Amino acid sequence: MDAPFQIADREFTSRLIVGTGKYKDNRTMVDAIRASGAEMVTVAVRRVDLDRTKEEGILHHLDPEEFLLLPNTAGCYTAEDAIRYARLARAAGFTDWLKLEVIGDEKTLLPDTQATIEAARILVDEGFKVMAYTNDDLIAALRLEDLGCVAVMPLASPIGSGLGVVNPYYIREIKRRLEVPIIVDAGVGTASDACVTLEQGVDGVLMNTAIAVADDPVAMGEAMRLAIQAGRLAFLAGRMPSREIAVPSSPTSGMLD
Amino acid sequence: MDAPFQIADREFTSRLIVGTGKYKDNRTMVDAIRASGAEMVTVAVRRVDLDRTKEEGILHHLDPEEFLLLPNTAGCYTAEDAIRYARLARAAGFTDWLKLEVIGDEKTLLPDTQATIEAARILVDEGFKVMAYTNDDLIAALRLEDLGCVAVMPLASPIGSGLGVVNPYYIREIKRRLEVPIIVDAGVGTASDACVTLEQGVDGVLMNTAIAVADDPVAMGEAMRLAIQAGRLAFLAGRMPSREIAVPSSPTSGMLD
Amino acid sequence: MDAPFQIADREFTSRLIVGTGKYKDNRTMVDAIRASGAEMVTVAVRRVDLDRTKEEGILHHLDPEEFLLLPNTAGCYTAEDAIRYARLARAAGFTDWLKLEVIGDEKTLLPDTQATIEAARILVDEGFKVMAYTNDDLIAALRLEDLGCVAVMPLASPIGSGLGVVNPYYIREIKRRLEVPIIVDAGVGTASDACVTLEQGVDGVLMNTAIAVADDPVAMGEAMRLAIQAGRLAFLAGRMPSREIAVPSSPTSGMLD
Amino acid sequence: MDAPFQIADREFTSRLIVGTGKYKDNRTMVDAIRASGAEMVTVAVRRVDLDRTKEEGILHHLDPEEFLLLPNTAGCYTAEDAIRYARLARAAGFTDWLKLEVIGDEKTLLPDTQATIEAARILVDEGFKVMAYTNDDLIAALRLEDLGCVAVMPLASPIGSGLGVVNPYYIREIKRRLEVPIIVDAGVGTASDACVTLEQGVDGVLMNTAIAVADDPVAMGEAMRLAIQAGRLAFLAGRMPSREIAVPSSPTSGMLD
Amino acid sequence: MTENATIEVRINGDDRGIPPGLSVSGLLEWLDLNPGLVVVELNREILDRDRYGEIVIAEKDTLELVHFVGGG
Amino acid sequence: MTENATIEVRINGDDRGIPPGLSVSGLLEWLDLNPGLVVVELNREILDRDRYGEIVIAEKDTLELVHFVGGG
Amino acid sequence: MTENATIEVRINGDDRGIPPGLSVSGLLEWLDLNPGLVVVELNREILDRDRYGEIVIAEKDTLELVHFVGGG
Amino acid sequence: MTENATIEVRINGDDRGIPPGLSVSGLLEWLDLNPGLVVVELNREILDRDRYGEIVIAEKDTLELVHFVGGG
Repeated sequence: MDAPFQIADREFTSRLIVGTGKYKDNRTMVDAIRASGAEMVTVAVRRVDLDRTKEEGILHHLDPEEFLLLPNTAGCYTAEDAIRYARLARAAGFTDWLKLEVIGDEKTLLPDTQATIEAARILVDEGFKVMAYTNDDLIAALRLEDLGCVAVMPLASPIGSGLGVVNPYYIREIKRRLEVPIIVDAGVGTASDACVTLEQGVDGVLMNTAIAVADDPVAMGEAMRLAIQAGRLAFLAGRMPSREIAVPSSPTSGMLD
Repeated sequence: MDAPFQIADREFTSRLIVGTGKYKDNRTMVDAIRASGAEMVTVAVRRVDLDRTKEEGILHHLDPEEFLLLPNTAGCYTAEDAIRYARLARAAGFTDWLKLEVIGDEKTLLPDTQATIEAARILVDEGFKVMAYTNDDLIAALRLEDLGCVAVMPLASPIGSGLGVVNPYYIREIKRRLEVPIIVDAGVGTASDACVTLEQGVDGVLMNTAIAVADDPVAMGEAMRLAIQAGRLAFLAGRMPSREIAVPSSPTSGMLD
Repeated sequence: MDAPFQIADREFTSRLIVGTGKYKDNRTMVDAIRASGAEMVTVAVRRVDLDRTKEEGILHHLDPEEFLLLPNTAGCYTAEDAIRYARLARAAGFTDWLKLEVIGDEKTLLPDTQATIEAARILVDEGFKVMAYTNDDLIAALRLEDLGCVAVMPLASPIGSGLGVVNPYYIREIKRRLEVPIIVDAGVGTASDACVTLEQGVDGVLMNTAIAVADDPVAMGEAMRLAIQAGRLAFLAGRMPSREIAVPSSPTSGMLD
Repeated sequence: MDAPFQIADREFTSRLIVGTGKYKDNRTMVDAIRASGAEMVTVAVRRVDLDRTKEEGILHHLDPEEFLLLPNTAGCYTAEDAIRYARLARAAGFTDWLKLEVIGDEKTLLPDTQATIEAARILVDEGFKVMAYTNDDLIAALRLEDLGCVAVMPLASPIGSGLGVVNPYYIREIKRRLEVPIIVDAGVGTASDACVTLEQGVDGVLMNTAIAVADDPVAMGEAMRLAIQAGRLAFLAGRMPSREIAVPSSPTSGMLD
Repeated sequence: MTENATIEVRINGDDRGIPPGLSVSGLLEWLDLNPGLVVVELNREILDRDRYGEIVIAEKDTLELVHFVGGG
Repeated sequence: MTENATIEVRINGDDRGIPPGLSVSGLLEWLDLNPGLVVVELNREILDRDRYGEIVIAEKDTLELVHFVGGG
Repeated sequence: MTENATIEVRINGDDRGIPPGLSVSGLLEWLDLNPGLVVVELNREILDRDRYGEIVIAEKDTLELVHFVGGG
Repeated sequence: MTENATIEVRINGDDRGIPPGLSVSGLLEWLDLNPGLVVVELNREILDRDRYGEIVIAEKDTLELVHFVGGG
């Protein structure tokens, strides 16, 4: 009944994209991601640890055949850095998809929309499939679409905050005005946040912390899978109007004397 | 992983109870209820229409073998009326389960907790399995439990309002303090409302209008089924803490020079 | 421009009633109450401390000529207790006004509406001017009015919680449906809560903790005085409609080429 | 008790700045502004109407000696236009203060932060005292401060929407991180919105529609004056903590047997 | 329908003439109602199904015939 | 204080010995309490102020002496 | 209005015929506008008030005459 | 490890001595890294995998060896 969810030339069954950070162990990560039903997972680009003290690369645990890897530019504070990390990610040879992220402030991790726009311009020209993480700012979102990003990803609330969709008006308006898929990225804290997000009409959600640091990440992964299906279906089903007055659900006629 | 959901001596797979009113036709009603996964459905007691102008009885469409029928006392404004309707319902010979509902005001359809308590005392003595619809009032809820109701059903918001859980504090407190199952009854408007409700830790949800008057009741029925599973799982999974400050989901070490 | 605020036969200039508990010292209490502009203050009835270790009576600090004392029945868990405390309060010879309060649960301090109704019936007959603290339950509120209470006082949220008006729908509906003054009692946490409360159209607010435990009770007392005037004026002024779309406040014509 | 409110080299008694648009007549405008206590008022730059059909200039009604006029660049969609209007405003010879506003989208009137930053850079160099209207975006706000704007003015919600402070987190964070005065501009709908805004700790509020289109603008003007004082005082007074559990305000000891 | 051919009873709030001597079962049959789906209250007393056959409707009796309908 | 010098009464929940023959007024004076600010309940009956002088406290009487304190 | 009696200029978006030889001050006077409240942009250049007297309007000039109006 | 046996290079922010004459492939092997999972940036230039064999590391070269790790 629902139209297939497509980003660029690729169709997805799941409207959920998940991150791979902050899990207590890789086994839990893989199980939680499978429970979530996500087909696309984000990964970060970091130095190899030559002393082998830190964990090995993610590719020892995630099969690029099973999941579409979406490298991010997390941790970059300038357009230049983000471009450098993007090129390194593509050079790995797995994908030309990219989650572009240019942070503007270390404390809030809020995106620098201006630098994101600069980086997007160059990376789109270089043929990257750019999914741009941005603020819930319609004007920046419109610009990112104009530049050719394959998806625009406004935040629900700050990364790791778990506050959910603080400003549904902005999210709805961005969805109304853009043609490309809108993926709400960051801020979801629990299943109902994901459900509310899809009910705004957006195309998908990207999350990491909400699943990774739940007491039971696998159960939360499944909860998110269900919540996103529920929110999407509810959006398509067309909800009842809400009103301050009551309306009976049983017949008011046919009562006895 | 979840403990089975039990009311009185009966176990249920679904935590959703649905009403059968306000559907545009019986075919849609049956399909929507099946999509919702509900095992228990509420019905009202009304006069037979001797002129056959109004629709025939609900039992022509719902098989008591497939669904546990839960007769309600909707439309009753006194304990006496509610007791009369309850006895008529039981005399039909299908069930001794009852959704007790005594309305205190025609405009808001808010429950008269005092009259509900009076009626519950008598009906429990008569052997009814009383599931009591009540306000989100802890004190009334405690009394209904003391009287032997098999479930206490506080409202999320007024019947047919679709405002969702207006006062989560009261709902949570009622759940914390009572032993019997808590079913949030009335006020749910869309899937996320149902998801939020279960995330409060309550045992189930009863709804009618949200499904019956959605543009596509069957799709909304399924959305509710998924949302309730999601909310329950998220509650059990233990959500991340929400905080105003941001926390990165990608490693902050291993960045390049 | 506003009609005078009247309870029973008495007119008030201020729509704020304040409690006298929980202040760090009596000097601060008196200054904060004066800053708040309240004309009516609540007091509790307790045993005289024969060992003189605890503070002396409140009448050493508050002049009954300056403030209308409103004795409460705080701490009473049955109608009988509340009636006993009410009679003791009146026997002091200062007033026949009473803040009737029957608590139903020690942890939440939520009112027992049924016991409150029983006590109100008797105390109104005995000639008390009963201002009844109750839950935000329309049905209980209507009954308290029918019994002759001079004011009905639904809570905004639990005593001492500072959560503000959790359920504005119920508060508005109670105001719409009752004739007697509606005073929102308990739950206000800061000035905006008081302002929001008056904007619902109610007649006044009763608070204690929000002022008494603020870092600067005198400043908060004045903030409350102003907030309540602001909220009342805004209610009378008739606010603009809120809408999701934007509307320019500067002319769109007369722009340059 | 409060530190004087200063913008650039000028001190203000009132923390409210009001617009002069959308009033039904000039008499009401002047009365409402006086009731609001505002010392600074915004005006727009538009063509003289040579046919004298539209109203005459605002200076026939507002004395620049009584109010500090703050010309805005409302209606400008590019940095170039905003700069042109700013220069025309200054050429009028009354002031070098400016409310810089560059709109990015006609439907939502949301600011184009990138263009606003470009225009601010030039206008600050030209010696304007730039008060910059912007989105609730910390990164853009920090940049506007770095450029030398004398105040940064994030929106509470879209112009004319009356939705109040939709994202208090962002507003609080902007206030925490910037040194220059933060004036919340646009979105306030009623008195409590203004009160809530000041309680976030910001320095002031700018509004127009909420007063101009209230049923009684003069009363709403006064309500805003009071609400802003209340919100500021409450912020300084330090509110009580809010908690889900109740805490009695009357003594629990000294009860009778 | 002639006077002597019917008796007056009140059913579901309406006065009706029905054939004299009908049992409750007979009435339901006469009204073409399925006794298995209808509950009968006669003069404010709820009747057990097994008594439908023996109880005869009398002049001026008040009956409520109810069943289950859709409700929330 | 010797047995015969006092009588046992219960005041505000505590057993106390007080001089025999005291009226309520006398008791308040003995306790150094302002009669104008205190309400007296004797054996569960609230006393009118004008009777403080005539009523004499007896062995085993239970008294509650209350007043107004700060409260919300 | 005859050809030689006027020159064509564009003022606030409209083409208008005005008397030839007018200075900016003269134009404002001719339009009955208060020079103290109006800002003049001539061919995209903002004019200082003290030059209103000397500058003469020429055929085809484009002028914008602006002032302050109510706005938010 | 003696001076003349190694050359100094900077790898992932640390100065290290490595055998002279190593190709990039040789370096990865020497470091026991899987070339298929590592991306190499040499003096700020990202290298194509097919050139790992031919490019020889020189004294003072700066290398960044990166791979994918968990991230959001």
